[in-house]
Amino acid sequence: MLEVNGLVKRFGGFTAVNNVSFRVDQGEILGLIGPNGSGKSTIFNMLSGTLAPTSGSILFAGHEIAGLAPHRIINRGIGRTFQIPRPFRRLTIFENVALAGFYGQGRRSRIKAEEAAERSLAMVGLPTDRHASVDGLGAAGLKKLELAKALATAPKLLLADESLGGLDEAEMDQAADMLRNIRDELGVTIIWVEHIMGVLMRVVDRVMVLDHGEKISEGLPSAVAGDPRVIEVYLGTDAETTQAAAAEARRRAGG
Amino acid sequence: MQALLDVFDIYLLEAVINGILLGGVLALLALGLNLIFGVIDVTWICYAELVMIGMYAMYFMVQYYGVSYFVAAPLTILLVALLGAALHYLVIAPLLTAPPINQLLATGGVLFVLQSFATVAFGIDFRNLGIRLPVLAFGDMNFSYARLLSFVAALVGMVAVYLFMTRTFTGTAIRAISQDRQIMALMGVDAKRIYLITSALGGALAGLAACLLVLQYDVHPFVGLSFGPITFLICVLGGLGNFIGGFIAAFLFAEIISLGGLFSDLEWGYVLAFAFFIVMMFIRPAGLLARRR
Amino acid sequence: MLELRTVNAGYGTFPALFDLDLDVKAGEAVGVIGPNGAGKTTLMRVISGLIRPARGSIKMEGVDVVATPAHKIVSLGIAHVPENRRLFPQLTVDDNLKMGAFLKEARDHYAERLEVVFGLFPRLKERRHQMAGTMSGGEQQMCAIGRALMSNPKLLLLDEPSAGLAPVVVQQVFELVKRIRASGLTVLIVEQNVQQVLKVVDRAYLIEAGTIRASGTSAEMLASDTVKEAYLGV
Amino acid sequence: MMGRGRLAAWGLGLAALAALPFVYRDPYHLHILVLILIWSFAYTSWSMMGRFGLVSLGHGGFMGIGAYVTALLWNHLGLSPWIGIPISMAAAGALALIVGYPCFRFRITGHYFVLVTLALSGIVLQVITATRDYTGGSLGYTPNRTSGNKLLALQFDDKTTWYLIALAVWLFGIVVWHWVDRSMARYALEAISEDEDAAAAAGVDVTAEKLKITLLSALMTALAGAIYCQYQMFITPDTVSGIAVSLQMVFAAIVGGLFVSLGPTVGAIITILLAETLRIGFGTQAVGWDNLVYGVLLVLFIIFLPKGILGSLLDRLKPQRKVPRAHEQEAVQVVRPGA
Repeated sequence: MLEVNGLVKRFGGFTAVNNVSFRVDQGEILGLIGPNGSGKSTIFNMLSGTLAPTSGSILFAGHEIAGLAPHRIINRGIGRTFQIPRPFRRLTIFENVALAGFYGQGRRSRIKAEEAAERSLAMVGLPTDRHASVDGLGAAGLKKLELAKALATAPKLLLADESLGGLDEAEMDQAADMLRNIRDELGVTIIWVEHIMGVLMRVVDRVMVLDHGEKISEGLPSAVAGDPRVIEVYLGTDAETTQAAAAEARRRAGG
Repeated sequence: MQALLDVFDIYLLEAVINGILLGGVLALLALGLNLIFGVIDVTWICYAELVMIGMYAMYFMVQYYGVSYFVAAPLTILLVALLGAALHYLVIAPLLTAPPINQLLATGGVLFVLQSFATVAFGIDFRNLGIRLPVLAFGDMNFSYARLLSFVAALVGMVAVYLFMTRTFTGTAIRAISQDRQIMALMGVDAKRIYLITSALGGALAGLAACLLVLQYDVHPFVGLSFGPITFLICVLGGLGNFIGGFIAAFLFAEIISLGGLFSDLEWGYVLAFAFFIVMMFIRPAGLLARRR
Repeated sequence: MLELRTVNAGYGTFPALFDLDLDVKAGEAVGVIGPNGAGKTTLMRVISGLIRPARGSIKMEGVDVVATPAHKIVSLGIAHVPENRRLFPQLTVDDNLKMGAFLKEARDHYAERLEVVFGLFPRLKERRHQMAGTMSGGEQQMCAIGRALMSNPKLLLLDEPSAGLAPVVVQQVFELVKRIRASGLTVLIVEQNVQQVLKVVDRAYLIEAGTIRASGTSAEMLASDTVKEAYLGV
Repeated sequence: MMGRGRLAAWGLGLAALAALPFVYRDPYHLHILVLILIWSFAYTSWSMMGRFGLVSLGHGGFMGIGAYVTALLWNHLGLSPWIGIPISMAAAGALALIVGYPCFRFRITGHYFVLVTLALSGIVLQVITATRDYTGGSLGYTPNRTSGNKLLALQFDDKTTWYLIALAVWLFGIVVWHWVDRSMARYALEAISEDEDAAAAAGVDVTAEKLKITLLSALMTALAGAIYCQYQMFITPDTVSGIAVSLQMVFAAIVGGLFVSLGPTVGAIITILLAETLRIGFGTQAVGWDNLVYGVLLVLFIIFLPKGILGSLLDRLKPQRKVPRAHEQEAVQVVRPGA
């Protein structure tokens, strides 16, 4: 459903994303990983329209969307969450989600927006009370609100940016389950950027690894975890230990 | 016909040169605003009103108490510098954690205060120093000494700021803070102190501008309105906080005003400058010197 | 020398560190490793006062760091080389170093300190009039470390010195760290590059999701399964 | 949203206000009331965008255009204000769009936006002064008195008529305020004022939403200018345009309270009564004193009472609603880990 070809983004002389191509199939959860500054966020920002690509094409459901304004992309069915939750604190929880339901779906209907808000809030397990203030939410609640906002836009593809950061272990598992539920129950395709590898590897169907703006590996979680280039990026550059770690990782993945 | 053309060219050239001379003072004002914005991240809407107060100080010292111009000038610069520091200490510092818009509006309140203070204290009469500097005739062109002097003094003022900014630890910190505010504490820099120094420096530049403008223009409580807006446009076009951008934009605007004024009133020059500004926003929205993304 | 007890910190309502204990003794080099987003950078920022802990205590040679204003922490002898170097890109190398010596005490010894830094990094002397932002990544890292050394610190905090650098340069950076160690400075270094960092430090902490998961000598950490699991999730 | 009791209170209050001139006829007091109503409408118009963090100092310009274009069309072309007012509003709206579009499209916000709009009202003032052959420059301008149909010329000698017109216009402003307040557009604009990227990520067309509210606000402000001109029958650049008028709008809105519908009205009552009191108290020496007090109060308000008198009062009355507004939120420096 999403096909990205030769995506490039330069900031001045710095190339943040260099010729990255990939595809995501309907109903899939793709994990997107890589060290800090490897270009994950830049790719997300281009997919969601926050940044216009320097070159390359992004085909979504057969249509070119590269360089479209964010609100147009949302209306076509790509929703996103932010790494650090960005709630609108001057609106109530319900209003936050209703807003996304109203403007995010293309067809503008207040009634439908409020229905979407109720559904989305229920889906992530937040109260549907119309007067509850955002200020009462903790880290986990804010993450849920991010997700509810994205869901209210009725996305076909969800870009989830580090949904686990700032959560404790139980909350992390809960969040991971939620992502899987969204895929299983709503049929939403998901691209998931994450740092917490353990949880990510358990949930995703496929992983893509970025380093210095380039794709260095892609495939099943077990295969990627054993890829020497990935281990090098994550653990360091010492040749002997890298080999050892790779062997170790392969052994574990196999077993 | 030929004679007519010649005269026209001469006037044009005169306007161009007058534009450059005007540009010097505008650049000085833009530098002061940019300095404050770059360091403290706040815009003093009342900047031109500080200049107005400085002009009154000059007027009263020179005209009323008979102080020599060259003694009065440094005193005025000092006075407006103190005013700038006081403005920061009393109005901006309590609002440092408030949204920037509140800081901006508070300086709008100060604009009201300064204007009405001047009205109450000095009345709404137009006043001038009564110094009439000779006019320099060059070929068929006439340039007032006042403008030449202002231009030179403005340049000297800017060079002095440049030296301060490049040669001293404090000056270096002022340049550094506008590039990365968050890590200043790691350098052991107390940002609050730098803010106060910068405010005084911005005030001093307004004071210098006052000493120069009072040679050319009458002072009245609303004189700030005639060059305040244009200074803001210059800063926005050059990119707020961008010294070089502000410098270039100042001369650009000065030329437009001067040449626009050649064909009509000075006010139309301002209108032309604003129209130019709107057009530039479409072409270079992030400011004159910004790199296009 | 440095002592952290039950430190909790975060950004707004977003917690990043939970009940963290950590010690650095004089003369030691200590590493903090852990995956992205584990809270390593937050830890560094808390020590140097860029963010204030919500709870817990931080002592530098017995002095309460939490009660010290952020800009005075440098004068306790803590110099922080921030993540991504954070040079002033449009200042020259000289001016960047000058900023490092802004403190009154450092200013008085400006010329001497400059000699020391240029002695450690001769390359900086060649580049002293160049804009810091135009140098290569490795040179920028040198400049950032040099800037921190200008204040004549007792403890150097290094935040991900190898991040974003090409592999060859990473080697050079760790050479620099070794050289700094040799000069007798105490170092606390945060790194993702586990293999490299464990070669230059005496001890290390593994931090994950804002808490310490493991700690031990470099050799112990190298052999640890917990470390590999934290990084690769398998 | 609005309870039955509140609706009844509004109805009762309005009936009392409408009946007032038939019971109480002191011309001076009616004059003050008319001024308060017209300026309240202007301040309400400003606060329509001001409450969403779109701090415009260009509204003096819009008001000046409303007043001067209407008067010029009447005097020079004999065009009735009934046609002239829509034209003047359209002119102000067009200017708002021309300046607003690049600002919003290219994300000129905060300081930049304030400065650009500030320059706008400065320039409108300059133009009025520069075209002194037509506008009378800084000396002021008077629409020609009609000898014919007063309704057509929108000129009435009778204070009661003006009072009722001003009341209707003011009520119109309040209704529009509530209409926006209850619309989805408010959600969008609140979201935009907090975080444009996040608003866009929720599907909001940021540029379009901002332009809409700016246009509405400019049109209403121009109407206020035109009504003011028809009532006073004398305008000067300083009283209806320029930076001072723009700041006066901001000040009144802030004093009264930006975030409640009657805030700007309360602001108008306070500022106009203050000005009148000072004017009477100081006699001819009042020139400047009222503004001096204004300015000092504005600064004090921003520092100590950013929610305004009415806003703070309402907050105290109903402490359960503790959603912080942008102007009082602590600026938490969000340093993104790992960005």
